[in-house]
Parts: sequence; C-alpha cells; structure tokens
Amino acid sequence: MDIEAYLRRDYVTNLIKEGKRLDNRKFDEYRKLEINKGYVGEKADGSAYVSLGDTKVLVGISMDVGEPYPDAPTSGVMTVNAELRPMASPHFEAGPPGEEATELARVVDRGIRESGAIDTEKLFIEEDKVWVVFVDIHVLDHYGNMIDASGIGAIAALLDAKIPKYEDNKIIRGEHTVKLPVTCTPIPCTTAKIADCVIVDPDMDEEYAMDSRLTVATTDTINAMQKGGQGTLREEEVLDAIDLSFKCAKDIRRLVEGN
Amino acid sequence: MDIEAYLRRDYVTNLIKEGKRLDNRKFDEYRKLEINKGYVGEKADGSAYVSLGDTKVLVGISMDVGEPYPDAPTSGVMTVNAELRPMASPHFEAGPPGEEATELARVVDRGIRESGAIDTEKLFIEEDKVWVVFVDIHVLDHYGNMIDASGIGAIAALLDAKIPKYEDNKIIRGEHTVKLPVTCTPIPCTTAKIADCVIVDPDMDEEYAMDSRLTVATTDTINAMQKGGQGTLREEEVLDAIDLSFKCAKDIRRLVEGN
Amino acid sequence: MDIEAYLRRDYVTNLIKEGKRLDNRKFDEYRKLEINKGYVGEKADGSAYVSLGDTKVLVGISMDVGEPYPDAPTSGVMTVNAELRPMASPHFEAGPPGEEATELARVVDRGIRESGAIDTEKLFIEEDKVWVVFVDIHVLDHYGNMIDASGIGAIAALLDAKIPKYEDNKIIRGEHTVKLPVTCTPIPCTTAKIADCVIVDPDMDEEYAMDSRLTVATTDTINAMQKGGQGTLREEEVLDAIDLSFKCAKDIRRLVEGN
Amino acid sequence: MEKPDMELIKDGKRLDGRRPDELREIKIEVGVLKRATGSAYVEWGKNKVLAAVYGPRELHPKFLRNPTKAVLRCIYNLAPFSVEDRKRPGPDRRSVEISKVSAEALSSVVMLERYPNAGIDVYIEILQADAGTRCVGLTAASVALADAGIPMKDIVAACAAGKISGEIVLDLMKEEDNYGESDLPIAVMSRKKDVVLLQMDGKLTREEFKKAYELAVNGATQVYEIQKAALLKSVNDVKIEG
Amino acid sequence: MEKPDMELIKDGKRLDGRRPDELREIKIEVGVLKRATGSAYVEWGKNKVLAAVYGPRELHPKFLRNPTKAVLRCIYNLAPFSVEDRKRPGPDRRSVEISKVSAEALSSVVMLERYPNAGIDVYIEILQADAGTRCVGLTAASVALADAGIPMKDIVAACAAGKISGEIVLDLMKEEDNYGESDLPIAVMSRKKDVVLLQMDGKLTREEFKKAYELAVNGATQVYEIQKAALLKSVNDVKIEG
Amino acid sequence: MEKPDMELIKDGKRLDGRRPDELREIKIEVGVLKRATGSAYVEWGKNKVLAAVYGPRELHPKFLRNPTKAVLRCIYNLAPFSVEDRKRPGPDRRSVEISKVSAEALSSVVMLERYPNAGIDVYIEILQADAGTRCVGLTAASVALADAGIPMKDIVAACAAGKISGEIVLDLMKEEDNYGESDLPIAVMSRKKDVVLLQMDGKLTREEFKKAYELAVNGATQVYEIQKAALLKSVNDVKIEG
Repeated sequence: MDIEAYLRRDYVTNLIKEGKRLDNRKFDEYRKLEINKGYVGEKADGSAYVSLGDTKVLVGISMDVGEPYPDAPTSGVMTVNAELRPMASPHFEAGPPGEEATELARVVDRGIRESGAIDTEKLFIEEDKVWVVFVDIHVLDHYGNMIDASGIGAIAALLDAKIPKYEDNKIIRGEHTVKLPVTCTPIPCTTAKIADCVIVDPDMDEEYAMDSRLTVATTDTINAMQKGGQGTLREEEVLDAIDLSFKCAKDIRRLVEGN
Repeated sequence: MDIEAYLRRDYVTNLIKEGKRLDNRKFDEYRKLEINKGYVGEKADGSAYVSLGDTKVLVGISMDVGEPYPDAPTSGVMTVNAELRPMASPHFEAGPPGEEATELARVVDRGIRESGAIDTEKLFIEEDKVWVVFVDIHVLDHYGNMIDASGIGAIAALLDAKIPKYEDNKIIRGEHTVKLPVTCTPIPCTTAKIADCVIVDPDMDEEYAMDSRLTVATTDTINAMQKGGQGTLREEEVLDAIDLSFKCAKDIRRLVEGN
Repeated sequence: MDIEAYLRRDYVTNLIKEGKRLDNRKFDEYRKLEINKGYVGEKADGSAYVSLGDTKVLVGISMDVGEPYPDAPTSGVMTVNAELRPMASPHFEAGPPGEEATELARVVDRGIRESGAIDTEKLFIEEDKVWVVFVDIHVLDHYGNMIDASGIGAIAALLDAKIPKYEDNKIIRGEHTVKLPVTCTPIPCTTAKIADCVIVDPDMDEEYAMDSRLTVATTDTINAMQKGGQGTLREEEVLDAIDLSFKCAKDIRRLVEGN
Repeated sequence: MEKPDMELIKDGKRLDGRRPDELREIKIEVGVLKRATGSAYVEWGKNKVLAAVYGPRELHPKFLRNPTKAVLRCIYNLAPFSVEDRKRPGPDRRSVEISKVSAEALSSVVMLERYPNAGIDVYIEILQADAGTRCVGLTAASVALADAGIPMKDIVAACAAGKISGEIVLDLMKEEDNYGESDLPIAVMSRKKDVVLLQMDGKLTREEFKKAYELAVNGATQVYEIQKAALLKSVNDVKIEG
Repeated sequence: MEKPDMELIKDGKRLDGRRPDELREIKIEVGVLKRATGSAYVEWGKNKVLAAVYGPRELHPKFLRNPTKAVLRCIYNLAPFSVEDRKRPGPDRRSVEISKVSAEALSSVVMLERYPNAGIDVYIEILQADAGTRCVGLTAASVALADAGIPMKDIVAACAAGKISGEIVLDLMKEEDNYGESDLPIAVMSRKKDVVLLQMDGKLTREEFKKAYELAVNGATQVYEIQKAALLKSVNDVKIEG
Repeated sequence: MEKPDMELIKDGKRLDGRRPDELREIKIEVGVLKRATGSAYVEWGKNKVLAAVYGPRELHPKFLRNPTKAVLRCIYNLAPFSVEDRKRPGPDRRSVEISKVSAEALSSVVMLERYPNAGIDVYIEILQADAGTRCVGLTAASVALADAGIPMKDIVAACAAGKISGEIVLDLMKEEDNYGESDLPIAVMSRKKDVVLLQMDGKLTREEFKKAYELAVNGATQVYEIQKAALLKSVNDVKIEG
C-alpha cells in the first residue's frame, strides 16, 4: 500500500504539473454529486445520502428534547458527530472518533453554526426544554474529500428534517409537525494544493499527493475555514481558494435545495 | 498451552468417539453441583456460591431504588452484569467486560427476563421510583460451562434475595422487608457437540474440543436459547439438546429451590 | 536512560554512604522552596505555583456548586485530582491518571481531609446545595518528590482561594465574597531510605536510588502517612521519619502561610 | 416490560398484510462500495443494511494471529439514526453479542484454513432498523464475502420465525417483535440446512419450537434464492461490462 | 464528612465484645482454586477474601519486562455486592492505590531476581468487605504465593490498629472504622518485623502512633501463626492424599 | 447561542484601551523546564502558556514510525483551572482539533527528514486562558523547538485577527471573542509569510477576510520579533553563564 501510495502520489503530481487530473476533470471541476434526501426516512427525522464520485456519506438527523445551554436558555441545541466507519477505508478503525473524525465533525459544525442556518430560537419548547438536533455523519466509502460530502449531507439532511410531535411531555415517534427551521444553505468547498496548483474537490489519490487543503464554507459570506495538511499556502492561493469555493458552492447549493 | 490444548482436544475427541468422557461421566450427566445460598449475606441483598465441578461462580444481588423505563412506568428493573475475574483463568484479563462476558451476561439475562421469573410489577414504589435489581456474576474459577454455573447462581441468588426496608425516601441498609417476588425457576442447560455426539455440561477440556454448544434455558417452556462456537448443528441435534435440557433442568431446579 | 539511571543510582548510594548528597544538602535539608500564590488568579478561584528545587507544580482551585454526600448533607465537598503532564517527564504519558497520579492525589487528599483543614460546614448553601472545591494538581516538571511539592501547592492554593459570589442560583464568575475557610495548614514531608540512611526531600536521582520512601503529613498531629517503594522500614526508621517530618514542616508551614 | 395485548393477526393476515409464512420484500445489491474488497446492500422490509468485507489481510495486533487459519472478525453496528430514539454511537452489549455470534456463524462456512495468520474483517452497518437486523446483516455479509471472492463451503442465509398472537409466523417486523411472544432468529448453510446461528427468546414449547425452526429454515431457503440471483446478476453485469 | 460521636468502647469491651488488643476471628484455607498456580481464602471477621497467583509466566506487554527480575503485579478488586451500597464494577481510585501499595509490599519478600523477564500476577477479590480489606487481601495473597511455590524471603502478614473513642485498639471492624479517629494498616515481614506496607489516616500524636504501630505489629504476628498453621495443614493434607 | 449586542469599540479604543491594530502585551521566557529537551513560557495578555519539546527520540508504538522522516506529535491541553468554569481533565473535541492543526503547522517548518523513524513530541499546556490560546501555544511551541535545538526552516509565529462591532481588529481578547462577529487565527513562517495554520469562523466577506488576514500576518510579524529577542537573550545568557 505504502509503495502504491507513493507511486500514485508521484503520478498525480506529474499530471497536475501538466495541467491534467487522473479522471480528466478540470482544476475547478467538482466530481459528480448525487443527493438522496430522506434515505432513511422511516426512522430518522431527516436524512441525506450523498455520493460525491465514489465517496459515500449518509447523514441522519435525530431530534430529541433536552436542556438548553445556561447562557442561551431559549435556544435549541445542535450537535454534530462524525463516524469514519471501518467499512469506508482500510485505514479506519472501529472505536471512538479519532482526530480525523473530530476535525471533520467540527468543521461541518462550524459551517452550519456560524452561518446561523438553524433558527435555534424556534426550537424552544418551554422553560428548560428545547429541541436538540443531532447531526450524525456516517462515512461509508472514503474516496476523498469527506469534508465536503459530509457538510453537504449535513445541510441536505437538515433541509429534509421535520420536528416530531410533542404532547404531554412525550415525543410521539413517527409523527411530525413542521419542518426544521433552516434559514440558509451553507456549503463547504475544499480545494487542495498540489505542485503549487489549486484544484477543487480532491479525490483519494489527490489527497495522497496534496501539500495542503483549504475548506471554505460559505453562504453569502465566508462562515468557516480550515486549512489542513503539513504544507503552506501563500496569500494569493488562499484568496484563489475562496473565489473557487464561492463559485462551486452555487451549483452545489442548487442541488442541495432541490428535490 | 497451545500444544497441550491441542493434544487434550484430540484426546477428548477420541474418548467421546468411544462413548466415554475424561471424568467417566455419561453423555447426559451433569457434574457435581453445589449451591451455597446467602454466601455473602452480611452485605449483599441476595447471593449464591455455585460449584459446578471445579467451576466456581459467585452471584450477588444488590437492590437499589431508581427510575423505571419510560415504556413500563410501574415495573421494576433488572440488570445482569458478568465479570470474568482474571483469577478464574489465565486467559481472562482485567478490564471492562469483553465479548465473552457480554454474551454470558446476556444469555443469563434472557433466561430470567423471558420467563418472567421476577414479578417486576411488585417492585413499584411510587411514581418514577421502582426497585432496581442488580445481578452481578463473579466468575472465580473457570473450568468449563460458565453459562450454566452463572445462570444457576443467578436464579439461586434471586431466590435468596430480600427487599431492603425503605423509609422516608431512604434505603435502610442491613434491614429487609419481604423476599424478592420470584415466580418461577428458569434453568439454563448447556450441551456441547463433539465428534457428532451431544454431551451435557462440558468441562474445560471438552470446551476446547467442542464444535459448538447450545444453551437452552427452560421453565415449563423454552425461554432462551443460544448457540455458540463455529460448528454447525442439525435439526435432530437441536431437538436432542432441547430434550436433554428439559431433563437435566428438573434435578437442578430441585437443588436450586432447596435449602 | 536505563544505564544512566543505574550508574547514577550507584553513585548516589555511594555518596550517601559517605554521608553526602549530590547537591551537597544535609540529610535533613529540604531543597529551595518557592511558593507563588495566586499565579493564575485571573481565572482560578485559588492557585499556587510551587518550585521545589527543579520540581515545578501548579495547583489550581475551582469552586462549583453541587450536591452534598447523602451521609453529610450540610457539608461541602472537596475532590483532589492530579495530572502528571507529559511535559514533566519523559516517562509520563498522556491519558487518564495512572497508579502514580492516583496515589499522589489520594495522599494529598488524605493530608488535607484528615486534618479537617477545610471547614466544610461553612460551605453549605441551602438544602441539597453545597460548594464543591476542586483541587487540581498539575505537575509540570518532575525532578523528584512530587508528593511534597503537590501537597504544599494544594494547601497554599486553598489558603489563596476565595468563594465566588452566588446569586439567584447562579455563580457570578470573576467576583468573590469571602476567603475559603481553612482552619489549619497540613504539610506533607517525605523522607527516603537509601543505604539504610533516612534523608529528607529526595530529588530525582535519589528517587532512583531509594529503597523506600515515607510521607508523613502533619499539623499538630500526624494526619496521614504513606510508605512507597519495594523496600522495608524498621520501627526506628519510621519514628525517625516522623520526627524529621514534624521538624521540616515548621519551616514549610511558615512559608506556605506567608505572603 | 409487560407486553400489552395487541391483535397482530386478523383474518389470517398480519398488520402489513402478509400471510403467516410470508417474507417481507427483499432486495439485494452486490458490490456497492469502492474501497472494500467485497460489499453488499440489502433492503428487507424497512431494514436497510450495508455489509463490507476487507481481506484476507495482515492481522493486527499480532497476538491475535492463528498459524493454522485466518481469523474472521465481525463488527455489527447500529447507526445512531437507524432507530427512532437515537442510539448513542459506539458498541453496546447487544451489538457486542450480535457481532460475536455473527462472526461464529460466518466462520462456519469460510475456508479459513486457506489463509493462516490472516485476518478477514466483516463490517455490518444497520442504516435503518426494523426488526430482524441480525438476519439481514448476516445475509448481506455472506453476499459481501462472495463478492470479495473469499472461498466458502456454502452461502449463509438467515431468517427469523416467531410467535405472535399465539401463532407461529415467519420474519417478524418491528411491531410483531415488540408485542409478540417469542423470536427465533437462525442462520443456515444454504444447501445442507445445518444451522450456524441460533438464538431464541420468549416462550415456546418444544412443539412450537420445532414448527418455528422449520418455518425459519424454509424462510432462509427463500432468502438464499434471492442471494443467488443477486450474485449471478453481478457476475453477469461484470461480464457485460467486460 | 463529620464523624458523629459514638461510644465504641464500653466497660473495656468493644461493640462486638472484643478487648482493645484482640483480633477478629480468622480462618484461612489454602489451595481453593483449580486454575490458579496458587490460591487462598481468608475469612476475617465478616470479611471474605480470595487471593490467587499466576506465574511466574511470560509478561505482556513486552515493554514491561525487566531483564534483571520478575515484575509482580497486583489487582485488588471489590466485588459489586461486597458492600452494602453496590460498588460499580471496575477499578476506582481507592482500588488502584491499594493495588499499588500491595504490589510493592509483596515485591519486598518475593525473590523476583530468580525470574528475570517474567511476570507474577496476584489477584485479590474482596467478596464481602467489613473494614481492613487491604490487610486481609495481603494476608491471603501471601499464602497464595506460598501455595504457588514461589520462593519468598519471608511471609507477609498484615494487620491494622487504630484509635477509637480515644483509645488505641487492634483490628478495626466496620463501625469502628467509620466512627473512629484513625486507622493504621501495616504489613510486615513476619520474622524480622520490618514493615513493607504502611498507611495511616486520621489524627495520632507521635506517642499514639508508636503504641498503635507496636500493637499492629503484634497483631500481624498472630496473623502469621494462623498463616503458618494453614500452610502446614495444606502440606500435610497433600502428603496424606499422596 | 445568539450573541448579544455589546459595544466593543468606543472612540476608536477597545475595552482594554488598545487600538484596533494593537497586540496585547507579550512576554516570552526560554528554557524554563529542566526535564524537557526544550521549553518556553509565554504570557500574552492574560494568557499563560507553557510549551515543552521532547525529542527527537524513539517513537512508540512502532507502527507510527515513518522511515523517511520524523513524526511530530502535539498535545494541546487546557488545565482544569485555566478557565472560569472548571474544565474536566482529559481531551475534548476542541483540544483534539487544535492539537491536530498545531502538529501540522509545526511539521511545516521542522526538518523532519533529518530524523527518520524518530518522534518529536510537543506539549502545550494552557495554564490560564483568555482567547487566542492556540496562537499563544504555537508561538510558545516554536520557541521551545528552537530551544531544543531542533533544526527548522523558519520560526512559526501566530496571531489572530477578527471582526468586532463591525470593525476588523487584531488579537481578540476574551470579551471580544465571546461577543465579536468572527475570529481568524493564523500562523505563518515568519520570513516568507506563508501560512501554516488557518482557521476561521463567523461571518466575513472576501474583502473583510483579506483585511483581517493581512492584519493577522502583520501581528504575527511583531510576535516573531519578540520570539527572536527572547531566543537571542537566552543564547546570550548561556554564553554569560559559560
């Protein structure tokens, strides 16, 4: 594996230098993206199955009633959790989330939280009781760029989500009232730097070859950013990545908001 | 150890083929069973020390007051926990229960739960308060067939158990009111398949040699079953095992209900 | 490292036999002790930074409101936690406290608890609500005798601690009312036995060389003792250690109670 | 704990309209994942389950290795959103037990002795759960093993039978599992019908057991036909692609 | 936290009728377990304690090995039902500390240098607890080591003394431990009387300490006689059996 | 979650009297710990942070080793008493993320290829926290690496910029972080100004981002001067001592 990874890394890098990508995409071209909202709709309160090329992520939303944070007593609560299931890659292991899963969950969380996408004020029930929105990211097949697939899945699942019926201090499972109040559609877009070129949506091989990556989650503004990898970025590269992210997010947002 | 295990396995298998067992038991013969109820009666609310041949298991019952499950608000709660103490075998390690201990606890749990042995309705105290019955299985010496020794110890300890006095929202430790309401006596009986023969109550050496085992917990009906091991069973073998289990359970039940 | 440790051990032992110590201290002489109370006073409710020679320990006090123990419903609660931070020694690892950290925390705890140093009755707020005093020991540089440095830091930090303002069932962070009620100043003093000599305040090299250690925490009486190490102690050695501990504690107490 | 009375069979039909001996609808897809050595997706009633296989591969940690055969490990996992009340991530005792008996069941058929010292990992993800998930999982895992090209003596097919409203029926769905009297999940080697997994809880007489057992074996035989068809289709698809 | 006043000594007798310098009743059985290399069972007042020894054996993980001597590890465990309020399974901080000081105490007497790189594991199970369990555990462990045939310089015997109602007494039981003023558990090498375990908490002057210490050593000496008798009996039993 | 309006800038001055482009006071000490290979202490406003470096040294467990270069690991830890509401000991998700991005940032400058198979461990302890701790930690860690004599291409210097009350400002303190609109912590290689760490949250337009970015780089440049001065002083001190 190591030697294969090394050779592929080399091959990918040389291709990029010639202005090409392994799968013939342009530098600013996303892989084929499919979103299947309501995929596990019989049990989850919201869900979306995302295929980004060969990367597959399923995101489920579970609503529960809980306590608000003391410093925001009338606001609902969102919590994002990511599981890199061992079926998704030979490098993933069973067990509690490691640093990769933790970073993934936190970057997706920030994009949603900082854009104010969930109108948490509307999740207030009564004193000391608010709706808690669990966003569970389940990575099933890891073929590169998990962050975007997960972030897209998360906002798509939130758009699919409905609030369960709540009567006599009890949740009536299987029955719902209204849609979860979502105010905007934050979209993460990740670029990678390989051989001093900035490309969009790296696949698995490109991730082996990249020096660094930059994720930019946007609505009408930038809401979250995260650099990854041991490489460096120059100011122009960062600004390029931002421009590319705004651009790609438009098409993705249309798809996420559709069907 | 490995080679010794291998040779013993071979030896046991050949004996079985000749219709014999290492300790001269008949195929349908249980090892000597001794039950000492109230063994740690100064502190536990119920207890039983079980010797099944050289296998030794101590089961203790601790009663506490807790919340009922939301879907059964007037029922008491039982929880079974098993610890394969490292003193019991060179193969057991300290630490949280592994898959063997988990299976053991769950099989014992099912035998008791599914037979309705504990009259949980009588464990209701007041709204949101019921008795919680902790069944703690402590395996001290593992010389084969832990499941039966543990299951027998659990029901014996339950039959020994008394409900503590409860006054002013407090448990008065050391004082008891009535016996724990137990309605029947589920008995697990395990058979093993070695060289296409079905034998009862495998000891340690027979466990090394067995292809599969089948535990059947019975009252007047079957209440729980569990196959173990990587071998297969034919329908007749399963039915044989059921018949043997009903048969052996009678003698064991008499012993458990006695003294 | 092992060989270096072995040689140093030998060297230290031979020196002791000649009545000398590596740093020229007398057998009953403590290393230089500096105590900086209020070191992290902008955030913690009490703190003390202790330098004992090259050993550095920071202790912080955090006050919170919690429930009393059922058997002492009008008493506040103290809990001592110790972290041997991996920066303090090449032998410390990240992760939950191991047996060394656990012993450290418990010995410090006992010295304070058994002397009744905290007047816990004064930490009662109202029914089911008392102040909880968290004593967090952070070992930053381990150059021998962590127990004394930590125990001294703990009582110094408690003497520095103030109770936060509490209004409308809320703690007002950053504002304080009165000092934490501390009634006496328990001081731990550790001696080590090397080559049948009893020396005070072993440093790192002496800890490699010692057969056993004995910690004695005193006020006007002995409040806690703990032997450590695989060596033995004779009665006279224990009594010597007690006398030395009472003697050293006087000077240390003056320093702790000062500034 | 007490199960309320609930009429689960009316005029010979069950809540979802099935006859007592009728399976829920089953759909199997082979080779649905890119990274895994083999994979399968099974929809079975409202259950949605993915299984993936990695290996034979180097087994870590080393002390688990067996010099005479491969070690087959299995992890059965319920996704947090697969059930109505969110399940906390991580293994609970039920998952640990199912993982153990599933690994044993699959070890019965895989030719482990061909790969000494190696590890074969089977991962079962329950994406949506509606009773009988261990049978669905084993059914999917067995197809995934075949898709991975791992030699097996036979295909494992699984199915449950149970007793509801006093009657022995095939393949319980959620309401039947919740309010029924007993459940008997089994898994068999498809051709010889020998059982490789058997668990049971509830109340059954010996006669009821026999009836339920034979019904479940019959169900598993039907499941096997669907497995076979899916595998055949996937092989043909590959041929067509090629 | 505040200890209520309670008259623990009346007319020179303690709650259970003992004199201040009197031990509780002690019963020791040797070789009670089949799988362990050595074992012992001790009843001491209401305490019931099992100890088992495995080894010398291969030590895992490897980085723990010491090329100059064996490593003796000890696990002290309180069974959930051994105390009136159920103890959650798993080690708590108290058990971790007792395990550490017990391992150190036993390491003082075992001839570890005879088994470089090996591990010797001592397991202490408190089945019923009534004060003084660490002394009971060490007493049992020491007999189990002898039963395992592991060479020792001496037998470890343990006993506590303490102060209750103003008086120094031997071997505190539960009520005395709860309402007393201090507790001093020690363990000694039986012949030389050198101390291998010493802990103390409460309030004692130097003079009180000396008195308590000497009382505890004296108690341990009595315990040693019972250990010796039990070991002798077990050897004779073996001879008779043979 | 909703951030209340709060006037954070008044008459061009911030709550603590700073101008928008002004850093808090920074003090750096080099070589403050005895055991570590290298260490540094940084006070930055009310932040108090220690960093220590061990290595290059043998890396455990073995499977983490890289035959082509050293592996740099980082643990960022918030002491329980470093914040007003006590933090439970042990890593939380925020610490895990900061540890990861800090290790990546430092790996950019350390000449890891010089030490194949080795490990370099960087420990960052936040003793008192008041916003911007990841920048303070990286700044300290970089000085500690230099103190340890580990060859680097450049020194990493870090600083944050952000938006408060509608204005882009340098180096947010606690109240500004809590009630401000966004935060952009970065770390750069001091000479080339290439960014090695970049995170951001809140709301910024592209233009605001550019302004904040350049302000933060400028802040980091000032931080670098303080780092350099501290390192120079420590080298001179050593010379004088010698």
